[in-house]
Amino acid sequence: MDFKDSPAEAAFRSESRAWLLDNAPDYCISDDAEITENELVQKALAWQRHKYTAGFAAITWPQEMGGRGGTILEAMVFGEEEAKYKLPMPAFISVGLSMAIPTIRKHGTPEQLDRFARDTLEGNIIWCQLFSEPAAGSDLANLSTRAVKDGDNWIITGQKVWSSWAHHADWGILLARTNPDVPKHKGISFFVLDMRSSGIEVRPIKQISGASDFNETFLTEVVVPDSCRIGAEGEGWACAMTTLMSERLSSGEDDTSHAKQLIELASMVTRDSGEPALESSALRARISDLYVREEGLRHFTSRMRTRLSQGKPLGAEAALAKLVYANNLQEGSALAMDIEEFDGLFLEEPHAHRTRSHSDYIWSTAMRVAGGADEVLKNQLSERVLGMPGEFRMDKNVPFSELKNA
Amino acid sequence: MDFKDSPAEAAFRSESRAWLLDNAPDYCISDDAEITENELVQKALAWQRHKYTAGFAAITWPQEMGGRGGTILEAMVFGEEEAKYKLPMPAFISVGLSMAIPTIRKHGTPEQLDRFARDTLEGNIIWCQLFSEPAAGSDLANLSTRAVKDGDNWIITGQKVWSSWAHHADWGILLARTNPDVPKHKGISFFVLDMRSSGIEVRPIKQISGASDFNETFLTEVVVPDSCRIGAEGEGWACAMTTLMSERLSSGEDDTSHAKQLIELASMVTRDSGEPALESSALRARISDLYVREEGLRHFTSRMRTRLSQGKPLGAEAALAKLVYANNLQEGSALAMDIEEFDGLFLEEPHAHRTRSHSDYIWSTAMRVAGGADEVLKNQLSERVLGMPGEFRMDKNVPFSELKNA
Amino acid sequence: MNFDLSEEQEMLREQVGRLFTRECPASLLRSTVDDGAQYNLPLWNSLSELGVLGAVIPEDLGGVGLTELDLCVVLEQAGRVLAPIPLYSSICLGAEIILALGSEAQQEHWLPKLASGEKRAALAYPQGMGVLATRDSAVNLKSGLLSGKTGPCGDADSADIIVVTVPQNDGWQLCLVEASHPGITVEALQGFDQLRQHSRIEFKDVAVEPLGNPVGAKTLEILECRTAVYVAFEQIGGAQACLEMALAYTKERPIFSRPLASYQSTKHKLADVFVAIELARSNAYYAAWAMEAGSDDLVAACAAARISATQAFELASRENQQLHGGIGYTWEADCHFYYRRSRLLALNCGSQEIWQDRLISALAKTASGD
Amino acid sequence: MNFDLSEEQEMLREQVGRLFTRECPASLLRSTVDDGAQYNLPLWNSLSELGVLGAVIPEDLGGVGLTELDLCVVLEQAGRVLAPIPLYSSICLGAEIILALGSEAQQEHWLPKLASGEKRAALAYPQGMGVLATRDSAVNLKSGLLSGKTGPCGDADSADIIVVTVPQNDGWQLCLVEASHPGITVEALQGFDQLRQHSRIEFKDVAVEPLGNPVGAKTLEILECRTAVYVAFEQIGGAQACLEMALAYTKERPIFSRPLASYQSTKHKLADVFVAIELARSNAYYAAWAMEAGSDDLVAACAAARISATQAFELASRENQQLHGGIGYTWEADCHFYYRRSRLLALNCGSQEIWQDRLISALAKTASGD
Repeated sequence: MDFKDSPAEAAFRSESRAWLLDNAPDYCISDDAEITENELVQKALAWQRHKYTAGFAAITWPQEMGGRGGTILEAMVFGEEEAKYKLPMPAFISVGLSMAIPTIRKHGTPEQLDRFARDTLEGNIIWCQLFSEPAAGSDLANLSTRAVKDGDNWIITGQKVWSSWAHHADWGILLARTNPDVPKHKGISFFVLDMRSSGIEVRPIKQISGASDFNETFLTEVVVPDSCRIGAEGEGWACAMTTLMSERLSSGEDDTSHAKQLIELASMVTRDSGEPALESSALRARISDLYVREEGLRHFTSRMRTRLSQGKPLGAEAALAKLVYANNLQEGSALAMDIEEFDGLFLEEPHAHRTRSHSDYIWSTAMRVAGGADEVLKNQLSERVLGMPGEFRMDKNVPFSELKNA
Repeated sequence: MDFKDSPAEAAFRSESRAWLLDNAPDYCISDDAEITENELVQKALAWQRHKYTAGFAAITWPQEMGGRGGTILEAMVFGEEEAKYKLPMPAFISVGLSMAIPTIRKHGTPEQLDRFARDTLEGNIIWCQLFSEPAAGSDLANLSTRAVKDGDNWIITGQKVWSSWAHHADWGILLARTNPDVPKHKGISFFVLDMRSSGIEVRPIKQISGASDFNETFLTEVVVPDSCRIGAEGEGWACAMTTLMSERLSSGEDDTSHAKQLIELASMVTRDSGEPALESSALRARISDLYVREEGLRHFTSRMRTRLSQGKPLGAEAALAKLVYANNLQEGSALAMDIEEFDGLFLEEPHAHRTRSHSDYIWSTAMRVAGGADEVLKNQLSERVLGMPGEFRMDKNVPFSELKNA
Repeated sequence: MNFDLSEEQEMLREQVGRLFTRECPASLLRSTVDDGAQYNLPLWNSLSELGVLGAVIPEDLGGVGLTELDLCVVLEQAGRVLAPIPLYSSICLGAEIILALGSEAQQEHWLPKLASGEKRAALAYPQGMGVLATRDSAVNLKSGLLSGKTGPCGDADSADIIVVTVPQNDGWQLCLVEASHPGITVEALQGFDQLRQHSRIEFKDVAVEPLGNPVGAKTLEILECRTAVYVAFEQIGGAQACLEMALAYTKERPIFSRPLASYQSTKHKLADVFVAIELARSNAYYAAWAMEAGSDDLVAACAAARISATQAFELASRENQQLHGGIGYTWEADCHFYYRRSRLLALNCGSQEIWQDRLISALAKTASGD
Repeated sequence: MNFDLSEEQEMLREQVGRLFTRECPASLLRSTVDDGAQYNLPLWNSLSELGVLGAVIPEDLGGVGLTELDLCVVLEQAGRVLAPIPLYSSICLGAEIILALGSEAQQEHWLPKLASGEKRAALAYPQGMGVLATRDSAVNLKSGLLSGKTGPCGDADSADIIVVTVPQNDGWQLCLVEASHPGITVEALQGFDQLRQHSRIEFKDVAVEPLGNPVGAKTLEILECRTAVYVAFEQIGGAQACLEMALAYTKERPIFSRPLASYQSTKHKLADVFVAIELARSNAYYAAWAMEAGSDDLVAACAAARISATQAFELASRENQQLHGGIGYTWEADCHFYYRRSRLLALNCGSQEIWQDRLISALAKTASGD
């Protein structure tokens, strides 16, 4: 067991660090920069393009796809170094690189891969994800967006929710029901959707944070050529699993130690006795609990990465990372407010950390739900890792069209 | 709202207190008394008899049954005062008074009630309960003890577990399956069983505490006259519900404040700094959590009793009491050990409280399971109080004899 | 013993509950946020017309002379709908303190106006802990003139009078001042809870009226204990609303073709919430009785109510949010108002740690017979 | 980076695991309790034959010269079956301290014997906290003579030598003494865990050998940190055994005609246990690496391993007990051995509060750059 870089890793780290030092600063966006959404998008694409030129855009992809042909550990090393800069990497980047292309690569044709892989890598495509629907969240296979065959085209109608960047996107990855007369997991197909097609309306969703980072996307008789179908008809569920497994791996990467930040905060806040808040053993207990869960998660992630790097398959264990991360975020942000007591509830200069704890406490509720709710993840862990029986399902062998809630 | 006695209650309290002062001490058993099981049984029966003579044996029963015809609140008042003495009241007393007789009263014939009520009240009968089986615990209706009709008798064969005092008992209350060809809840009947019948073998169960407070009872072709059937054939499940609801109400009556004991303990234990352990805010937080749950439970019980005294029905809310009680016991006894740290794990003079915390930590595991496991109680609360849907049941309408695990 | 609401209290509960249900729908909450958390005057007036604002104020001071529990019943209902009115600030803090410490003249002048709702009070803490009796203070009083900037003060924007605590020698001086005084600046804060406006109040040599003589920690502790019970009822109302929302939603929402409510994880989660609420409610009833009866164990009773109500509301609001899934994350859902409010009420009158400390200290004192 | 056991370590784990599974069935635990928690000599000898007792002892001192993680692998397997042998006492406490502080002569004399299992050591704490560096002490050392009665000492009954810590001026003196000394009385205690004998040791003017010079708190803290990691692996082994027992039982046990394991409450409970174990295991791996590498964050790494392993074992042992229902309450079931053991390991080398305090102090120091 070794936490330190191997000589090869160390060499790659030096190389990455040197390149980033020369190149990253020009693309950074400081915390207090006032920047429009459009500028952000352009800057993100430019950074992506720049990395591509230098061969850092996709460390693990084969060189013939425009990647570097490197190892997973090298990708981690570059990611760690890159994370030291405030570079613009909005979600559409990972929707393309970590979801769309891996799915096309596994399930699509060589032509489809050619069409999208290098363009995505070069920062020429903004992707969005069109999976969830109002009645298809945890139960994603319950989706009711319909795709009806019409010659060489599909006519697609339905409503998608929670698609970030849909209003900027060039292409979307889309799940639609191509056959309602088979059980629900079996009648779904996976498409790439040209977001410039007519019949697409994107409306922002106002969130509880006040922001609108997500959209509802209404599709009304949108015409999609059959060549945009990825994988076979009815293979959509398998494609979606590929997409979502890739997502699961990329999430939880933020390994900020909130516990350490809280220690710093609590050593600066004084109680009425004049002592720092950190002297309280009750507070120490709560920060400890958070710390050991954050550290445990960090090292768990290293274990999973080691496994991946050894070519071993990653099971549903990865669900653990998201589950623990989201709950830590909720606990940690509440604790940050508690440390400052009543004052902690109010945003004031110079307490920038409060902005963070408030938004984290709100965002944690999304994290506990998105990409597999806590309860779904625990089901997965118990079924796929611990081998416990599946939930009783009354929808398993019933055609979608006969389900009560269809 | 008033926590204090009404004038009538206060008068009854004085009366009870005075009578107990004169009569209870002769029957008390001190903590360090060395007494055989037989002596305990005799002393418990004698105390019961003595209360009966004085009209305190069953406060709420009608006078014609040998009771006092009093109110539930009077019964509470007497119970509170009686609890101030170390009187012998082993479980068989409540099996008789709180389970057997209420069930016979509701479901049995007047003759049956005559036969058993007054004798139980007078301390002439030791009762035991023969409900659970190795494969019928939480799923009690899954019991497989068979009762086969033979003229005016039933021939009963099967195995019962967790019957306390069965080796001393005169009579048992028994559930047996009289019809295996109907769904499982419907084929059960309720009997009273003369424990002197031939074909009964009682074996002690060695528990994890080291003691053997419970038995396995093996029934081999025991002959039971039909006159010992309580309620109609197949009405056994309804009878059992009556029995168990009565039990639910009597449990959780121990309102010892473990939290207060822990405060006392923690103020006497000193830490290496020389300060009392109680100065630690981490410890204060843990004791507080226990205290508010114990106090909350105490006041919740008062609310339920108020309801009962107003003649309002008590729902599954009573499940809450057992659930909270058992978990408090586990937390509280672990905390007692934690307060004394490593030392807390060893029984030594003069630390009698350790004997208590060790046995409580063990006993709490039984409490979390017996008479409705935590999980069953939460099901009950969610279904009967919150109106949530029942668990999916594949055994509901299937004859018992066709069930896989029958 | 009778540990339940009286028939009159049940009626009060229904009456107030109906009023809030009718006049404070969730749409009012959304518009309140849009309006910058201004309190709702029509709702305030309706409540005032019911006469419940003066519940615990004696009849000869313009009140109704009911018991603390009656006021608690009102607070629970207000907490249930998150009523955007200065009920807690004006009645449970302002009027409460004037009633406890004010001179006869001050009481006669202000209490009838507060009881009728015509005027409103607010309380400014001397610092940011939500606690009255602290040595740490950002305001000071010299020769009757108050200076400095206070801790967060709820509903200051709607207040006609402001009550302030200032450490003074070995004790604390409570003071009263009219909000319109030119030396007062009210600086609105951006708070986590979007439905109740909080501000810091800056005093520049403001002449204030003392509310009686300086008092000791014990007096302030009792005031805070009483206050905490009112908040506990607000919290229980909020928690109960969360439980009901979660039940209603999960019974309707199908997942894998059966209601979300039919999953055992949902059932046990909500059973846990129910248990937490019932324990908190039982503690709160007892504390209300202890206030009314002036019971010896007042501090422990109130602290227990406070601690368990905070736990219940925190749990209920989080899990309600969780069970609503993606929908719950949209502004159009109502869960988030409770999710934010639970944090406000967890900290606006002392953190859990402060109350745990008070609880154990009070119990240790009783045990050692001090 | 390679954050996993090496192939050799995987082999070691399998080998030791097989040995324990074969030679330490649950029936051995029951007979051990009946025999008054005497350690099992055949099992001890088998382990000694494998050569793993000397895992971290250098080769020239009779050991194998492997890494700490190798020894941790053995501890995890011992914890999985609750092996009734003085592995922790003799190797992780006794040999560890002699290796850290003993003179060359002491090391040469004792370590080969401990490594071979021929002799056994035990550690007596100066009081009842399970902590070395305390001012409070029930034993004292005057002119080389030790007197007083120690805190609970595990496996003293099987020990040939006893290591004791005594506060001395500003530091602590560690001492070594042969258990056969006539001035020593070993008084067996009735412990909550029935499988590991603990005793208090009474010294009456016993001449002891010093283990090096007096040391400071920092040195003892590092020793305790290392010890805690070994215990963490024992705890993780125990927790893992609980999870496996619970899985096996609930998959077999029908309730309402379907397996107990098919209920979502069972599934989520065991998912929670799994998560707790994996987090603890990850922290423990890191701590073992930090020991091996002498990493700067050794204290924080070990404390985190200790804290999360205690949480995991406590949770796993309770819920395993719970899922076994009535059966679990019978002596014939095996759950109770783990339920009791989890309490022993939670307290035998410092309580959670002690470790939480150490963790935060270490992190705060790092943050402030001390």
